[in-house]
Amino acid sequence: MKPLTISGFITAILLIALSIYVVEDLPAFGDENSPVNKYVKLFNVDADGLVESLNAGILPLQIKIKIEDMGFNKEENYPTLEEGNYRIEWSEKGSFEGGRLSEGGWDVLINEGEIFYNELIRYYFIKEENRNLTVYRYNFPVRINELTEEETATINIVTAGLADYRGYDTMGEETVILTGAIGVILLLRRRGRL
Amino acid sequence: MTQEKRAYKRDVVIEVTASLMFPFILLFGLYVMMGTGGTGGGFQGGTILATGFILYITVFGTDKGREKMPESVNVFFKSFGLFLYNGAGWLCILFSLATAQWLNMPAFWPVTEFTGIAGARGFLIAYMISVGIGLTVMASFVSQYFDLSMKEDDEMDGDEG
Amino acid sequence: MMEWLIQHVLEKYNFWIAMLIIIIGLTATIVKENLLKKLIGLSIFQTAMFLWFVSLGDVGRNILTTWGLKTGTPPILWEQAAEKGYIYVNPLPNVLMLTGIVVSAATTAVALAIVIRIYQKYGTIEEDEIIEKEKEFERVGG
Amino acid sequence: MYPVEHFPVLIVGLALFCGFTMLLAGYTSRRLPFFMSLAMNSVFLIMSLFILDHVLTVGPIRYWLGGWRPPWGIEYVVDAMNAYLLIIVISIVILGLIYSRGNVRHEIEERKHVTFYTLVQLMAAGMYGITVTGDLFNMFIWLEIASLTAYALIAVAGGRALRPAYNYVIMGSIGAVLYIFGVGWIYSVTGTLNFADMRLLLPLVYDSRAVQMGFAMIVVGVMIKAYIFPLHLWQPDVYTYAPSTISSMMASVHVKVMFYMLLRMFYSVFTLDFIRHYIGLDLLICWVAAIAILAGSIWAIKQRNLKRMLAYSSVSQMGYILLGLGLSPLSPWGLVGVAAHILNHAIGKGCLFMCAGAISQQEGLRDIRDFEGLGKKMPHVCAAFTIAALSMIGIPLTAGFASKLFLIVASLDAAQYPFVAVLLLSGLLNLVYFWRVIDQMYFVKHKGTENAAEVRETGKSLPLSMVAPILILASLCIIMGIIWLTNIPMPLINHILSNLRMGVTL
Repeated sequence: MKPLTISGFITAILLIALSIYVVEDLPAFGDENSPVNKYVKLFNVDADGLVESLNAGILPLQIKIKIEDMGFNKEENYPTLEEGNYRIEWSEKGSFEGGRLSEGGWDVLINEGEIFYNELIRYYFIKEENRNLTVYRYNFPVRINELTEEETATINIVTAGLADYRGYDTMGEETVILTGAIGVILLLRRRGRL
Repeated sequence: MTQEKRAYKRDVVIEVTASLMFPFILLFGLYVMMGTGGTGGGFQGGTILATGFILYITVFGTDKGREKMPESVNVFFKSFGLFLYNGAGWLCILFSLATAQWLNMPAFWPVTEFTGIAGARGFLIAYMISVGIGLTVMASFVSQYFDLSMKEDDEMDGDEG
Repeated sequence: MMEWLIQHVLEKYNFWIAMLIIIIGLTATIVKENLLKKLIGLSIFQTAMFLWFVSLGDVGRNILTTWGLKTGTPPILWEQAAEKGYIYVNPLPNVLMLTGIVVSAATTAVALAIVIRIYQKYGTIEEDEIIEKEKEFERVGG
Repeated sequence: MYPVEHFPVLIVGLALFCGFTMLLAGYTSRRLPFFMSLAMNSVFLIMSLFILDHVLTVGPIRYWLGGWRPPWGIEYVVDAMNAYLLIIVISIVILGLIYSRGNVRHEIEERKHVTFYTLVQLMAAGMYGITVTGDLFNMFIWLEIASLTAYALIAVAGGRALRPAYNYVIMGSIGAVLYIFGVGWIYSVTGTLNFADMRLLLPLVYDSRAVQMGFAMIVVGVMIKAYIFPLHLWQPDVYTYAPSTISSMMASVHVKVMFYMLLRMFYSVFTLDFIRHYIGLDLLICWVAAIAILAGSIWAIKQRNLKRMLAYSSVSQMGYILLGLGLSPLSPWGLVGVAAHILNHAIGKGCLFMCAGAISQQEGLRDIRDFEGLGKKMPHVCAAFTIAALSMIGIPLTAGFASKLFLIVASLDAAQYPFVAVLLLSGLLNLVYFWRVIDQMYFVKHKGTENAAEVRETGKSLPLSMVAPILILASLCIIMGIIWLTNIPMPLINHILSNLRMGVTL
């Protein structure tokens, strides 16, 4: 048994042990409510008087303050929750919006303030479970599945994501391809001008 | 006819089919590359274009391959693809007089006049950026194939120590 | 134990498959003497890692646990998605991993170029023969 | 929207733009790419000075790429630490380019110069990208560009450099993939890829195992890239056989940018509460750094080849920076030591590697034993080598002394006395292996001939384009050593401390 095979064997065992340790906190496969696919849970609040104000379309002060001091405020460059800046919508359970089934709760829509796109965008989601409200924050897929048609007029969301939403990554990636080609030219080419 | 530098015997059937298929592969690559309707984006289109050239080079040898895609054209396509993409970036700043950010497509006011904000993004994704990606990908993979497929005999002119 | 198995193995089989291939790739990179085989192990390792990252974004019922048809559909806008009850898969991991795959392709290209140069110089791509040839060059070089 | 806010993206974008236009220009004439690269990088230096001025007066730049709001799009965040590092990176790249003018003609064939300079420019673009970005995945892309160009540039020296380059490709790719694996883990739990957003969402899941795994994978991945002690095995051969321009540029700047990634992860993504959350994690980092310092110096003493000795000494110097990072949760002086040593080591090590390249080009000597009487043959280079070596040792009034002083104050402030002993002992070890070289250069007489007049005058003398950067860097060692002791850099340091949320200002 050469030392290399022993070290390879030990690495395999360590990786197996590591994966057994870590698998507990991985979101389940295909779970559409995992932080990657829909929203991330912020906090929960007991729902004594808040449901009426939510139905009336006003974000209760208690939730607003908690969101602010969690860090999603003006200094950290997030949209603020002033009076006229947001709108609350009730979405029925199982209704189909922008490529996903809703779970029944209040969506808080905020005006994003970007230069070329100023409509309201789903930002927070408040769901009522047995006597307390849990507040979630929507993540990237919710916006891109719903608004790609409106914002970029392309049907293929992956291409829109690749070329426009995260277009700068693709420019870096172009350079990686160019570097690969130039590296091979530098190392192997004997004839030709370069 | 000087003896072509190829490691295998020429075969008419392969050559005819290759020269027949070559233009259609390129056409299909262009279809996949451009347009918002299709499934692929810049990469898939560029790779299909590259496979067209690689088929041609494999069948007809690197010398005739060089005639089809000479080095000057190859280098130009590599830089032109990235010029399109990178240019789209800082042109957004220029056109909007430094109010829009780096790749903020609707800043291209001539395009936004015709197609509106969403249409401007869609048009530029489909035609300017995808074409930029496709050209660079095609040129890079073809040039890598040329270098990696260098024959034994014409490369051993003394390797420095 | 049985409950742990169902919850952490059947429901997350994507992680276990990806981890198995990652282990195969990494051990191949470590154990193999031949330079080319090391490179193959490395690209297996990279591809398995990208497989895991993409599988994070899958949406819809899990075949192993709910025995039903998958309800996730590729994220291309499609009118009948609402009636048929399909929901769109998350496009972001796909976008990121398109970039990752290209990066691993470019790295493999440069690594192959280096292996060709090593073959031209040492005449072999076995690690131990290369080390002997280096000692020989040193003795000859003085 | 100040016009200055466009500068970070313009620096990176135009660096790429200049990269591939050099390819086109180089196709027509061979001499043009070098001058294009030099001109563009000096323009970037001026732009980066404007960025630093804007950051210190108005505040950090937050720039949305593509016009999308941060959690959804990519964001560039430039605060005091970024701007400071950007200036160092650009100036060292410019000096490296000037130095490479004479050196590349000697070491690399004429035909390869165009692609060589294109790759150097793309490596610089990759480094600028890592310094400026504020997005986890975007950092991976620039990391790949910087390392992919480094693989090709090392292997271009041919001959002995091929096998180390191959080892570097394997280790570098494993490091990059582990980084992405770590990013995948924290992405799977928080769902975002933006530094600021991640910093706000992580505290909710600090004790989740996925975040621990993510942290471990990212740190291991970046440690391979920044050749910190246990994972540095690929580094010595690479720096000995690579072209000397590349080894000097990589040793002084490439590795600092990789270390900056670790710094950004510690302060802006996982914040210091995460490290304080696990008691003893910062001490573990300090002890790894201490072992790195001592082991690097001991290895360096055993070496015969000058460049290999300098390579091992860089491993131990990286240990200094890691020590500063480890001490910073305990005392703010640690972060000051990190910021200082990034600059001091970049200057000192860059100058040392350039001198090593000049010596091996002019006299063809690589082995320290036959350096007799070099002080007379190459007076300027050896004088600069001595000054830079003294700065590495930490003699007062040189740059190295200032960063060592900050680190000692940090360990005293944090009441960690063993590290003070480690720092002083390593100063002694540095003295041992640097003085050995200086002693050979100046004081050892020729064994064969007694009178020094018979020193043979070699024909070609070093071109000015090589000696100038060496002298600039050596004089910078002295100047920076003095500046660090005054309180000129205090406003910058206070800004760095407040931007990285240390909560206390000196």
